[in-house]
Amino acid sequence: MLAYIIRRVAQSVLVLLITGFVAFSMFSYVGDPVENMLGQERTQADVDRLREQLGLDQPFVVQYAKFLGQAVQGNFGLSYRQGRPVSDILSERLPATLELAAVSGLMALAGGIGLGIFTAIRRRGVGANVIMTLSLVGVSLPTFLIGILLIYVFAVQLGWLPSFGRGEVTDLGWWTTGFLTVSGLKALVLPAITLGLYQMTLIMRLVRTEMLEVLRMDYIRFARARGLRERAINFRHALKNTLVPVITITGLQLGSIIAFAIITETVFQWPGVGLLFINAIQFVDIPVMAAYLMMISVMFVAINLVVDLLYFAIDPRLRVDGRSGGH
Amino acid sequence: MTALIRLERLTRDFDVSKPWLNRVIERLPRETLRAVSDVSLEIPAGSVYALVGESGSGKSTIGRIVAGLVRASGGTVEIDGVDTVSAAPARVSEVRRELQMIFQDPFASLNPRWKVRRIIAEPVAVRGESTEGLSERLLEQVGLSAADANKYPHEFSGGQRQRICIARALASNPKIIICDEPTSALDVSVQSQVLNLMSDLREELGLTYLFISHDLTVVQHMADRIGVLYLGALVEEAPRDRLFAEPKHPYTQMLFDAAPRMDAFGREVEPPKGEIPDAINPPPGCPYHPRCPMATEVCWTEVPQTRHIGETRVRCHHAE
Amino acid sequence: MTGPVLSVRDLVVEIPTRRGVLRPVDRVSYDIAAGEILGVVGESGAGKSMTGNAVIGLLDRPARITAGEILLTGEPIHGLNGEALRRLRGRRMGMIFQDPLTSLNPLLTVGDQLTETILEHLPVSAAEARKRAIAALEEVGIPAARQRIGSYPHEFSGGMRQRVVIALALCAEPELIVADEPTTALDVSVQAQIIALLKRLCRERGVAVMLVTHDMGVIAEAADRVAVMYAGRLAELGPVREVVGNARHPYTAGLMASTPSASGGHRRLRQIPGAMPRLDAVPDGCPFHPRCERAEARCRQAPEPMLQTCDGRAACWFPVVADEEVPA
Amino acid sequence: ETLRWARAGDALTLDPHAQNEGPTLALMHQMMEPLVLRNPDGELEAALATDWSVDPDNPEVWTFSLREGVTFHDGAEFTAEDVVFSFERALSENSDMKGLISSVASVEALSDYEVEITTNGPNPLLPAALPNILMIDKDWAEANDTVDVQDVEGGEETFASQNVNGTGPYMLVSREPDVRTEMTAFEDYWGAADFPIGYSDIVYTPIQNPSTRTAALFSGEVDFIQDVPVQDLERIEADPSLKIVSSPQNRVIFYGLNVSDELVNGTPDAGNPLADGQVREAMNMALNRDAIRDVVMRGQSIPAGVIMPPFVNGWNEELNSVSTDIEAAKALMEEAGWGDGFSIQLDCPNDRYINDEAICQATVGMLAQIGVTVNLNAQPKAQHFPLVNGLESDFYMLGWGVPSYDSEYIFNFLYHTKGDLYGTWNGTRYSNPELDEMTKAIAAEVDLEARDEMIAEMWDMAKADTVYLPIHHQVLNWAMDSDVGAAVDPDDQVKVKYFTAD
Amino acid sequence: MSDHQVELQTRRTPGRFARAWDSDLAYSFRRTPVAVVSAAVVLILVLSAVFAPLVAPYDPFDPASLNLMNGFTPPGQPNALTGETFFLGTDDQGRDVFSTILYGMRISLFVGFSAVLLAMVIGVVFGLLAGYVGGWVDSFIMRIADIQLTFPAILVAMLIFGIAKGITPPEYRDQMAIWVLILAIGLSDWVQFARVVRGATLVERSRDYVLAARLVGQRPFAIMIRHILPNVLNPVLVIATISLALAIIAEATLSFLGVGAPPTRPSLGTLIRIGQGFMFSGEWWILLFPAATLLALALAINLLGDWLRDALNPRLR
Ligand SMILES: Nc1ncnc2c1ncn2[C@@H]1O[C@H](COP(=O)(O)OP(=O)(O)OP(=O)(O)O)[C@@H](O)[C@H]1O
Ligand SMILES: Nc1ncnc2c1ncn2[C@@H]1O[C@H](COP(=O)(O)OP(=O)(O)OP(=O)(O)O)[C@@H](O)[C@H]1O
Ligand SMILES: [Mg+2]
Ligand SMILES: [Mg+2]
Repeated sequence: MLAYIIRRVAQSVLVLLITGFVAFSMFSYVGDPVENMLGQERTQADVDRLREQLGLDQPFVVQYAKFLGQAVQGNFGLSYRQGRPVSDILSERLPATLELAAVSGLMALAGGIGLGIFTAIRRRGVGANVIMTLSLVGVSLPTFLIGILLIYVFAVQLGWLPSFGRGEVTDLGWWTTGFLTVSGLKALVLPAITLGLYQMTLIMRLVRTEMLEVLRMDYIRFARARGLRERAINFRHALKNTLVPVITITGLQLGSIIAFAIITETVFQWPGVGLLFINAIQFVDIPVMAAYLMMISVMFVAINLVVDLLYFAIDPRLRVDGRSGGH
Repeated sequence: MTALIRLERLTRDFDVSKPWLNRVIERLPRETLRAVSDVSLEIPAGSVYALVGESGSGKSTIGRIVAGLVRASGGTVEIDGVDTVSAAPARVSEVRRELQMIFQDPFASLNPRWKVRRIIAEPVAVRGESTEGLSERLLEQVGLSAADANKYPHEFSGGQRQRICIARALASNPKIIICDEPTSALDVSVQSQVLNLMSDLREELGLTYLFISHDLTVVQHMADRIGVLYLGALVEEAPRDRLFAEPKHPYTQMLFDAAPRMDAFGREVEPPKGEIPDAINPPPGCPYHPRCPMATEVCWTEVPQTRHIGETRVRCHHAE
Repeated sequence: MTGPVLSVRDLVVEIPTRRGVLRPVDRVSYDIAAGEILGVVGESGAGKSMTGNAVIGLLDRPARITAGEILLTGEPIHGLNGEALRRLRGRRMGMIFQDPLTSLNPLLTVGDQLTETILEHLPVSAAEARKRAIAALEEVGIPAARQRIGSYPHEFSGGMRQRVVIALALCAEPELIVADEPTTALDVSVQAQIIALLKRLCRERGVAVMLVTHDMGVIAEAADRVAVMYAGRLAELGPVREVVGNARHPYTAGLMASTPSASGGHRRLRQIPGAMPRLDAVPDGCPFHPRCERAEARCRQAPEPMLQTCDGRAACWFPVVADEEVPA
Repeated sequence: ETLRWARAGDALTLDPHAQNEGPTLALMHQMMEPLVLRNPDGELEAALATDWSVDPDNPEVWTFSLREGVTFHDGAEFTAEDVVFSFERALSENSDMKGLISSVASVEALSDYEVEITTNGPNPLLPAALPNILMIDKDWAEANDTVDVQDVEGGEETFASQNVNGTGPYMLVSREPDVRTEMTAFEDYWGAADFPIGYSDIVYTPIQNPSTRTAALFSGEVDFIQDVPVQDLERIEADPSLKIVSSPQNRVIFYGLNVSDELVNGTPDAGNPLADGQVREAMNMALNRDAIRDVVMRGQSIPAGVIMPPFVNGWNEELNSVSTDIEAAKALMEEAGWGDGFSIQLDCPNDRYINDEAICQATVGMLAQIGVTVNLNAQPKAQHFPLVNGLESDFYMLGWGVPSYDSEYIFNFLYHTKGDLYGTWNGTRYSNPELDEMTKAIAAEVDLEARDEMIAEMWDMAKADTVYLPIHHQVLNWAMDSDVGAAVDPDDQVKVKYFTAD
Repeated sequence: MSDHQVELQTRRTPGRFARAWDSDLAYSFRRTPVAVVSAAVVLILVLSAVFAPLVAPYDPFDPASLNLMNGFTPPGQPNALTGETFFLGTDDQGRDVFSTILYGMRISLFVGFSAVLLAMVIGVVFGLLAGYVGGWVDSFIMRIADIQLTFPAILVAMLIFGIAKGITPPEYRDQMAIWVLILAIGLSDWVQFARVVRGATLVERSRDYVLAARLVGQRPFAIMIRHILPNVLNPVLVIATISLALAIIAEATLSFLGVGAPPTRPSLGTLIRIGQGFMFSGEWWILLFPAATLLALALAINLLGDWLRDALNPRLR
């Protein structure tokens, strides 16, 4: 198992390096930061001076090497837009995104697994079919439109929930949370639904398919033949086996929730890293973009690692041979 | 009679070690699984040579090595006098053409997306030769109708599929057919049809069979000569009647005793002890010694060598 | 003498499909007494498993029992609802499946699976259940049962796994066991062990066993009586010596003759021409008539006689007479 | 009472000299002040300076008298040394404001409340250049090690980019960049009695997505928004609890044309059609500015015939007149030998001006009618502006505001031959030596009458050459709760001290 | 061998169409009203998109034919200035909404189909290679897949869009957007194809028919293409269907972020992005009709995919 983790980590580092490289190579094409950083009255001399200061005149590889060297030390440089250390900005913005992602992730997981089981067990029932169809409506509209429609209905027409922002947040020193105030919780509702709906549908369908497969297995028949209760069969025998494949995909999905937050955060002006990233792109704030992409990869890799370890916890077969990975 | 196929000290090891990193960290040695161990045998042209043994004894592996689907780790395989290890590749592929295979599972050995015509003609089509009318002719030869060439495999029953497999094997006019448990997935009534067909074809076309099976009665019915495998090693080999009349090796005896018999109503015998050991860590000495009622100290330490007792070759310290 | 543990009377199982209603089990009747092993043989698709599943109440949709009765120690169980049937399953009747590799849940230890079954059916404490689980493992011949109880299925070999499966089927002490090809996936040496084990348990506990297989040899060695099925119907039913040695039904006779045997040598095997009809194309009259050498006009027109109405052995208009030589 | 205020973007920094950018300055104007302020009517107003005059003998020397009794938020007194310090800071290398006051040669304190500014050559318009030069406390800056203007490459962030110590009517309470900035009224503000100061607190939130921004106003979560999407004006107007205030903006939107011999994106065999004045004139006539106003802008624009906002010195209605005439345009094209038309790429930003992309799109259709096939390349401003400045565009959209309210600013940046100091935003390759010379001349001309005449002459020349196709003057709209009393500022610079709360 | 003849009740082989009509899939299709309705919807939408130039009353992609003054005409009512009437109204550029939807759907479908095709080709090729060749090739491909997964679709698209903008000559940028969308969506989507194909290939590879093919000397490439590929296509088909719906939605999402089809040649997504700006202003038709079309299209494809998934899964029958 140790070997497994080591291998996984080594691969992850490789993934990160490549990610970093790709991320970085993209920046040369997003636009020119200098144009945004200088006012209308700037002269060519100002432009040249700034380019030199930012190191933008250096070859791309040199820039990447410099970036990596600094990044390893946790230093992502200063944001061109805000003139503050990127690491500060990110750590300031991360709680918002993580809280949103956590809530919608939990919602997607709980709802997805619950409904997935329900629709699998009641495969031919009316309720299950209605849920299946409705869930498709959720993924048949782009996220941003769902967000805007939710705002229109619940904020503008009904006035029940806020249309933007995080509401009142409590500062815990290194973390700001919206969980402790009513307005914070209210502000979470619409973005979390917008963000989680898609993932929920995905997880639900996945769980359903896997569960149906598992319910056909011989050991389920054998459990039935032993007269176990349906509940024990569904939840003790089938669900656990269902979870093994579900975990991988779900892990990947939770990773992409953070990335998908870009859209939700833009629609709801949610002050998280996704919004930060969009702003950074508009402003060609290279350090922020690079750091954001690296952060996403790190999280992704970390989630994958956790998923792999979960496998070991769930599936005893892996503990012995350790050969099969989480493909 | 010259041997069409000759195996000399054939050995095949599979590397079943854990990945390098695991071995380093967990201080594990490299592990190999000896699927075939020091097997020598000869199959004369026109005869049926059967390999029997329990699951995992290496029957299929030998078959595949002969067919060229798996490489040998040691020893030689001679087909029609050509050493397939050392001869020029062109020569090897030429003799391999003389050789075809029939597999165990008639449901898995036909591509479900291909029409029967194409399946049967494939061995010929690969060489770019004309396949005009070939499938239809072969279908009739194996007792199906020419019109079946237009169907897909799923439209046939298990027995019919096995006939299609046989037709495919015959397409390239082979001399040798390796049959890897050709009837073990079939019902007895269908099995008899397929076995009869195979016997008929053998007579008509003068084929040589390497017949792999775990079913002693089938082997007894089909084979001229029988080799018994245990953990990759050929523990006993004899002409059919000799073997059945006088099994020398205790393992062979055990197999005969354990096999259910139609005339043994309510037989109450002590069932054999134990199961086949783990092939990765086989017992030292004679591999059968942990289960052998005759085992003595020498069996624990010394690997028995092949001995000739009359027409029988046997690997046992105590056989006589 | 009490009545049979299991009585099946004119059981019909039907599957509605888009090409019409199929009858994989058609008017099948038999009894099994306590301590008796009834062997059920027949070609693949003859309806053996379907009968077993119907008995234990595990028919998969859309198959369903449409006629006949199933009596367990005299009580009808064919009409029971799901929950009532579930209480019987495991407790009063157990089932063993073909493949020991897939019959066990890979994520639960064998101990978990045993105790959960015991706790479900017997009013015992968890500790007691564990004790019984160990006893059950010991009984089926698993060495060091106390240690192995915490093992996962993949840590056992194939034969050992089938023993665990048997322990699971027997742990709540049922009166009837339906064993569906319990040895097909196993090697001969292990098969011999498992058959011996089944016979021993059947004898010691007085369990009625329905042993489904298509291996004539296994039947001959293990069964007390044999039922031969063809195209969903019983072709022949009788004591094992009689049926195997002196088949009355031409189909049984053909089966026996086409099995290669020690005495046969290299001669051509006798073969039954053709194959069993598909369920959607069962011929009129006796379903076996297209393959039967003895078939006459009557066989083509009238359905074969019911077992009970003829001599009680073979459902055939022209059964092979005892002293008549089986044509070689 | 609290004013909850939202607009599309946030200030980039709190350092008053680091970024010459609209939202940044708008926020800073609540907390800091210049010597001379432009009030909501667009007129210069005394702020920290009460009086200013140019030396009658030497037009290069200006004297500013400072307001007495003004204190910074931390209680320190505002004196001449702060002015000198602030100017020096604004002129320093890293400052983004130095372009505005590049004519300033030196600043000296004559006394505690009097400073003298010397310019490089006469600059009659100096006061007009000052409204965005905000004053900062010297001692505070020195104490907090923030004397230098924040420099993005400078390693660490500066104190001044996160803290404010100004003399303005509001003090900073808290700030989370891009999220929320809170301010509260400064009790010791010098003008507490002179200005309405209707709000005791300000909460400023950027909301990027236009729909969300409007939704926030509708749902009552904010009281006042800038950057109102024009299509939502009607509905806001219809809402009895909301209102709109509008005014022409100090920004004109126009297209620039590459008039050189070669086009960047492929020159037709017959040469660059845009080099032909008749073609340019034809394109100018093909633009239906009324349609753009009525449909794309929902009436929220003033068709422009000259690339000069209406308040600017040099403006007159006649210059601004323009008409659409497709037939005449076609005839001109024919005459110029381009009757069969040509094709050209139009580069356009899609996140900079009001409905910028839609305007360009409409233009594509209009030019199609005189046979000009336009490929529209609409992209974010970060990619658009480098094209303009890198001379990589043949036909581009640009918007121009004139902070100095004088035509010189336009000629300097847009008409002068492109060079390092002059013509920096001239992407047209247009070069008119006469115009160049006059541009330099009016910068130094102190006789205002003569100067105005020269400007009129220059405009005639410029307009005759049609290197720019004016589109319209943007109209500025602020939407707010009906009890907010606000006057729109043509520079879009909110100054909450002028707001009343009913 | 006359005794074999009994089992050879050779029925006359029915024609291709009759066989298809008679197949289990077709039967299940006919018996599932949802599938029939969805297929009808998809068919109608796809056909009207393909034949948009014939169906649509106007050509919204021809700038010369547009009259800006027609802008914001409500559905079915005459325009206040020009007096023209449009069935579903006009948008802010005076384009007929109905025609624009048809043309936009063309683009959306084109992007969707091409992106899925691209993803499918890459995924199937990589999946086959990884599954069939195994060893380090497998590890390598699956690691690439991991890296790919690290970049969620949106980021990939933005990245590619950025790069493509940088490297394509300006005169091609107009068309480029479409190709970039295809590339971006296709690239972010191939992994799931690869994984599924790899899994299925591993299963197929161990089947005896592959062994038989190797035995007769088929080249590995031929085995992969001729033998394995046809047998792994079922799950690919299911994924492709669902991916198609996802790709169409992804295109819309990207266009919201400004990384999409140009406004002069709008896709459904671009139309929705434009339309959402008019949500509060009363011009509901600019948003509603494209959104409803997108919903109908994506939902119908999704439902079809759903049905296909269940119908092609032999274990669920
Ligand atoms: N590619 C392989 N890699 C590792 N081990 C292998 C491989 N192929 C076969 N083996 C091992 O070699 C041994 C012999 O296998 P083989 O398939 O020849 O047995 P067999 O006698 O044909 O058994 P069966 O009756 O089950 O078909 C088994 O232990 C098997 O696990
Ligand atoms: N869902 C179904 N739809 C149609 N036919 C079915 C269905 N399930 C089973 N059958 C058919 O019912 C018949 C009886 O099947 P059953 O499994 O009982 O046969 P069996 O005698 O156990 O065969 P085997 O020896 O292969 O296990 C077979 O012909 C089978 O094809
Ligand atoms: Mg084998
Ligand atoms: Mg069965």
